[in-house]
Amino acid sequence: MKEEECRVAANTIIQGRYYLMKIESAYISEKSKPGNFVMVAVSGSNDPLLKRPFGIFKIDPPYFYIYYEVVGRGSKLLASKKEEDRVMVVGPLGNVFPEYENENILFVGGGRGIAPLYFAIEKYSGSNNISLIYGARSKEDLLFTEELKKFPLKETAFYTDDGSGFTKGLVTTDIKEIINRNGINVTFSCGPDKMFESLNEEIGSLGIRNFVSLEAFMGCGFGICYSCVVKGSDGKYKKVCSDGPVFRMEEIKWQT
Amino acid sequence: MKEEECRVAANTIIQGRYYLMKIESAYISEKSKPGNFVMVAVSGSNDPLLKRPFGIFKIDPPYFYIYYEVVGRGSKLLASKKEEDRVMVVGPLGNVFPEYENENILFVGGGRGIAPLYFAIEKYSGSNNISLIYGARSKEDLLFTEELKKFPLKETAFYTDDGSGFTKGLVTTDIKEIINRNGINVTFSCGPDKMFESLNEEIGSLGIRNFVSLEAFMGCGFGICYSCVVKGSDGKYKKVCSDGPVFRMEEIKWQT
Amino acid sequence: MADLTADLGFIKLKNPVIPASGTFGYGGEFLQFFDLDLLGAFVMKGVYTDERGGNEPPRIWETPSGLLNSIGLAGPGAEGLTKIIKDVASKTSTPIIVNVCGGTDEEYLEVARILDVMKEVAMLELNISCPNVRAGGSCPAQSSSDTRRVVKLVKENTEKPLIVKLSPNVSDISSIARSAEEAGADAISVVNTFLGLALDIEKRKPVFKNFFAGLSGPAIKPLALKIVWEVANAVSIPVIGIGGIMTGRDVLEFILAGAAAVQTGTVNIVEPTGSVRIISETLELMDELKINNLEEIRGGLKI
Amino acid sequence: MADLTADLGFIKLKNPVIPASGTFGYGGEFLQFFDLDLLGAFVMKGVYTDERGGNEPPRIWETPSGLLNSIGLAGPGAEGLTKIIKDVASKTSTPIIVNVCGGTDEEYLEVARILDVMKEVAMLELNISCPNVRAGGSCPAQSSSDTRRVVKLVKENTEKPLIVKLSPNVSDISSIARSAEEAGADAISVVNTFLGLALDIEKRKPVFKNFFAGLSGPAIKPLALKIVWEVANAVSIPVIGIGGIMTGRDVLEFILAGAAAVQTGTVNIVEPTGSVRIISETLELMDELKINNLEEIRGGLKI
Ligand SMILES: Cc1cc2nc3c(=O)[nH]c(=O)nc-3n(C[C@H](O)[C@H](O)[C@H](O)COP(=O)(O)OP(=O)(O)OC[C@H]3O[C@@H](n4cnc5c(N)ncnc54)[C@H](O)[C@@H]3O)c2cc1C
Ligand SMILES: Cc1cc2nc3c(=O)[nH]c(=O)nc-3n(C[C@H](O)[C@H](O)[C@H](O)COP(=O)(O)OP(=O)(O)OC[C@H]3O[C@@H](n4cnc5c(N)ncnc54)[C@H](O)[C@@H]3O)c2cc1C
Ligand SMILES: Cc1cc2nc3c(=O)[nH]c(=O)nc-3n(C[C@H](O)[C@H](O)[C@H](O)COP(=O)(O)O)c2cc1C
Ligand SMILES: Cc1cc2nc3c(=O)[nH]c(=O)nc-3n(C[C@H](O)[C@H](O)[C@H](O)COP(=O)(O)O)c2cc1C
Ligand code: FES
Ligand code: FES
Repeated sequence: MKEEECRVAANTIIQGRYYLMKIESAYISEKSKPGNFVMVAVSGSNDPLLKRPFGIFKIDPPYFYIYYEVVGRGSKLLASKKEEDRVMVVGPLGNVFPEYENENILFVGGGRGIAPLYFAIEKYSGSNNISLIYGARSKEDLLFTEELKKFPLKETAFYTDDGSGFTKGLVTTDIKEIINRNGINVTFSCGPDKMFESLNEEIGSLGIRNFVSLEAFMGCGFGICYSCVVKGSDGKYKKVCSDGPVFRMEEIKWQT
Repeated sequence: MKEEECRVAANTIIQGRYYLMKIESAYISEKSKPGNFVMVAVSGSNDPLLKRPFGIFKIDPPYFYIYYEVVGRGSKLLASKKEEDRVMVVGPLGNVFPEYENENILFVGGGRGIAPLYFAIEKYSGSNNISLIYGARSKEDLLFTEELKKFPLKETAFYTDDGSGFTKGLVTTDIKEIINRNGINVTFSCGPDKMFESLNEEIGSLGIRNFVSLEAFMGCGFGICYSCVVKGSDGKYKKVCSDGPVFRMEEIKWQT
Repeated sequence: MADLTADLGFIKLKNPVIPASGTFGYGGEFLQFFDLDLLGAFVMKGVYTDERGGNEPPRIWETPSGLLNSIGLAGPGAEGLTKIIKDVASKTSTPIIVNVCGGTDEEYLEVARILDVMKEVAMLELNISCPNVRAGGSCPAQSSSDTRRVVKLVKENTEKPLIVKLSPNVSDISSIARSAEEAGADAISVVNTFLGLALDIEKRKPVFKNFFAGLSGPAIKPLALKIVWEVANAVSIPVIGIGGIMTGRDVLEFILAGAAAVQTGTVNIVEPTGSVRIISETLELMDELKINNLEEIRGGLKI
Repeated sequence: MADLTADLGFIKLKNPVIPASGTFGYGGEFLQFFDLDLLGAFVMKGVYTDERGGNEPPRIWETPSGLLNSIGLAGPGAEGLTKIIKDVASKTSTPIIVNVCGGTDEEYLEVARILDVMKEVAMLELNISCPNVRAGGSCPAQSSSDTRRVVKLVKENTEKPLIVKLSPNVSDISSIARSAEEAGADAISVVNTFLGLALDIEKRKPVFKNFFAGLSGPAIKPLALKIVWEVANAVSIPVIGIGGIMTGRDVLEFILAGAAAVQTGTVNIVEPTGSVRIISETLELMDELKINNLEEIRGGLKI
């Protein structure tokens, strides 16, 4: 991993609060694997002080992409960057999704949680049988469905909470059927905490390998400040940034 | 005066460290007179916290221009603004150069001190006989000489400290001759403190009306924080932002 | 729409936002930006008996998200101020608070008396916490006994409600606040500025002639919020929270910490219409969070 | 080119920049960013006798130009640390400082003894100023007598140079620093974090389970610089300046205030290569200002 000043090659609004930023870095784009993330400086000043974590959405060396939602001050500042602006980036950070071959993998994405999954789907769909469940609040929050459909996917299911544009439902609505139908033995998921809680209830005890990519509020992003912890099922804290962000579902102590 | 979010209509590098920013504000562009200045927010964050003062260089309603030199963090941030960016501006602030008619006025500008003078020259050259002395460190710092020559000026003298491009010398080098030759009875000057000190020595006791436009580090820009003071010749502090920035030379207690 | 009224007991303000002393001039300077009637109240720049020039420049220095100042209480003196007060009072019905300063007990008393008789003055704020006048930044608010003595003296000789403004540069703010309460203070305002230092490497000198200066602005907010919480828990008179308030959210945080109202300082310097923006943001946020009035959350921290 | 050597008396460092405890992990984590030999020294994350999990999250909160933390000294315990120290010591010759913590006098002593015997440890830093462990943020560094007792105990039972890290959350830092000196401290490091508070309006709760948290980062620099100046004037042992250092200019300001060396904290979190940048900036600025070595300006304020 490295700390670099990178050129913003593009920063485009996709829809509503959602943006795609193309950043130039030979190093990061070549070293990154699905699951990795970067810490991005949103201002060149002391306020806001902390860099913000974003999953790697896609690589195309010497470029990599982040797909982000504007939710607060930092992401808003990021959205205001223009082509040719420079941003400080640290990365690639964190661990990665395990690399499988010839498995029946189900991806489960909630909202902007699709970001690290997109990269994994692109990379793993050739060598595995892949299915996808992807849900969000409304069709305004469910982006890249057309692009995703272009990958060789066995089954895809899109949901919106309010039924706009796609099937009304949650990512868990038909998950057991989809798992059975496709002989799924591995899942990779990323989304809001509530989604993980439901996922854990639904599929936590099916005896398949479930991997989750977590979010946490981060200080450093590389394991030294001990601020991004989640409680593990063994009662010990784990650092999301360096022990994760990818964990086996059973490693985490879920609320429910 | 008003506090407004304004659109940056253009922000172009003129040369080296010097920039010209075109800002849209019907209010400020219409209300401003030569001598006035604005306070500009250089970042949208708490750091740097203070707005920075810049003289009004030119108006063209609904636009006004500031001409600025990158000298520190704030002006550097300002230089990074792009067209369509928004900046918070307070203005117009401060007092103005007195409006004369049919006088023989000499303008004396040092470096970026030309900014408020340019506006005054443009406005007053029609109704007065105007001469100009303008000097800077080197030809890289002496901008707008061609534009200035287009005004109806009786005499112009350009100097550089190092002799590059123009006559080697200071704005005070030939000032007495120029004053005599043109029957000058009023001077308007703006430049670094050292220039004012020399000016005061050279022309402070000629019995003509000398007006200086001062700079000071400012907090508010409109008279409430009492931070921008200079010592007056009466021993009392004067606020550069609201008692000035334009003062009669004899109102100020010069070092020498 | 939420009710913004802020209840100080001895007075009800239409909203909790009070521009702070030294950051709002004498009020009138802001008329060009907005109607002073929009404010809960406002505090005038600190005043001594005599006219003062203030400290030698530089008087302010920018720090990360903060401002160091060493203005030194320049001003027209108490008599000179009475005219200014009358003038601004004729332009607004918002309560005017005068910030009373003194180099000695007698001076505090003299200034307070001169202003106490003015019907245009709603309250006095006793500034026993200015770090920019005496050497090393010392002030009465650094000791319980000095605090008690000065507050008692002024309270016994004046009629107006008396707010006592305390310094954060002490180890046990609670006991000092209690001393002020016992001596008769009607309210406490905290914090005044934190003592800080700026150095000039080029000149190898302190930036300020007075050496130390007072730090204000958003940088101090987490420190001020802690102190306001402590003071609100130490006394039963109302507390006015001050320190780095820049947004409506900040206002509600101070109320939640136990403040009955707040003062906005540095924001007025960097953004002349800042206090008015903060008032609307407070209202919007209350509506969003379904808070009907300030009393509902004041000091209502679930611990 | 300027000489960057920093002289602490008992040791000479190749430069004055020492990453601070809790912001530099155990050092090894930074090997992926730069060679640890570039640093003057570095301090490991604070350690107790036993393995600790640390506080319940959230553990940090961003404030204007600052960071509140309530990590709670998560760590492997002193015995566990010895292995980590050996490992990183095999990868660098830069002096390693261990930050010694304790809930009781005995624990301080035990931790110190375990680490004192390690040849890989150059110095001990006695952390008597952590605000995130005991209720209300209290710690031995808040009283002269506690400071004297703990320092004396550890000093009498260890061999290594002992740096004592003090808290800014006191009213008379000078007397506490003198107590540490009298009790045998070889150097003083100041400041640890300032006590602050963050509130969550939505939940009407404190952000941190421990209520208060410690403020660090550029926001505190003017406050820290003042304290470092005071301590440097109060004691004759070397002072290590800490608080919000982000640039080479900041380093020289702390040296000018009287520090013999500095520690960089939050900057390591927000910018992994920050300490190395700061070292080059310090050198460049010294060359620019024609400062040949640090002793030339240390404490050399013209007042
Ligand atoms: C490994 C990882 C990968 C991520 N990938 C992506 C991605 O690909 N795309 C994307 O859009 N987002 C991603 N995120 C989330 C993203 O980092 C956040 O949305 C972003 O940091 C928000 O910053 P902000 O300044 O805009 O919001 P902020 O204003 O900082 O806050 C947004 C929210 O966080 C809360 N918050 C603030 N501080 C804390 C704290 N100390 N503890 C807990 N909560 C706090 C606030 O209350 C608010 O609800 C990822 C996060 C992680 C950890
Ligand atoms: C009325 C007025 C009109 C002006 N008009 C123009 C103009 O038209 N064009 C133009 O280019 N500039 C103009 N200036 C100057 C301009 O405001 C400054 O150059 C600018 O504010 C510098 O900001 P900065 O952040 O880039 O530099 P900073 O980094 O803030 O500092 C630049 C310099 O100021 C010094 N400084 C910083 N803080 C203080 C302080 N508290 N006290 C004293 N010195 C300090 C620094 O040491 C440094 O040398 C004007 C100033 C005034 C007062
Ligand atoms: C430039 C300036 C001048 C001040 N003058 C006074 C004063 O005269 N009397 C006083 O009690 N406080 C004075 N203060 C302190 C403020 O009233 C307020 O307590 C402090 O700035 C903290 O609030 P803030 O962080 O919102 O600025 C002054 C502050 C500043 C920045
Ligand atoms: C996340 C974090 C953890 C810290 N942990 C420790 C610690 O274990 N021991 C200690 O003495 N100081 C600890 N500190 C305090 C720092 O060492 C330093 O004194 C403080 O952050 C001020 O410096 P700064 O402003 O440069 O960050 C910690 C600070 C932070 C931000
Ligand atoms: S963010 Fe610092 S340890 Fe994870
Ligand atoms: S800048 Fe505030 S009074 Fe002049």
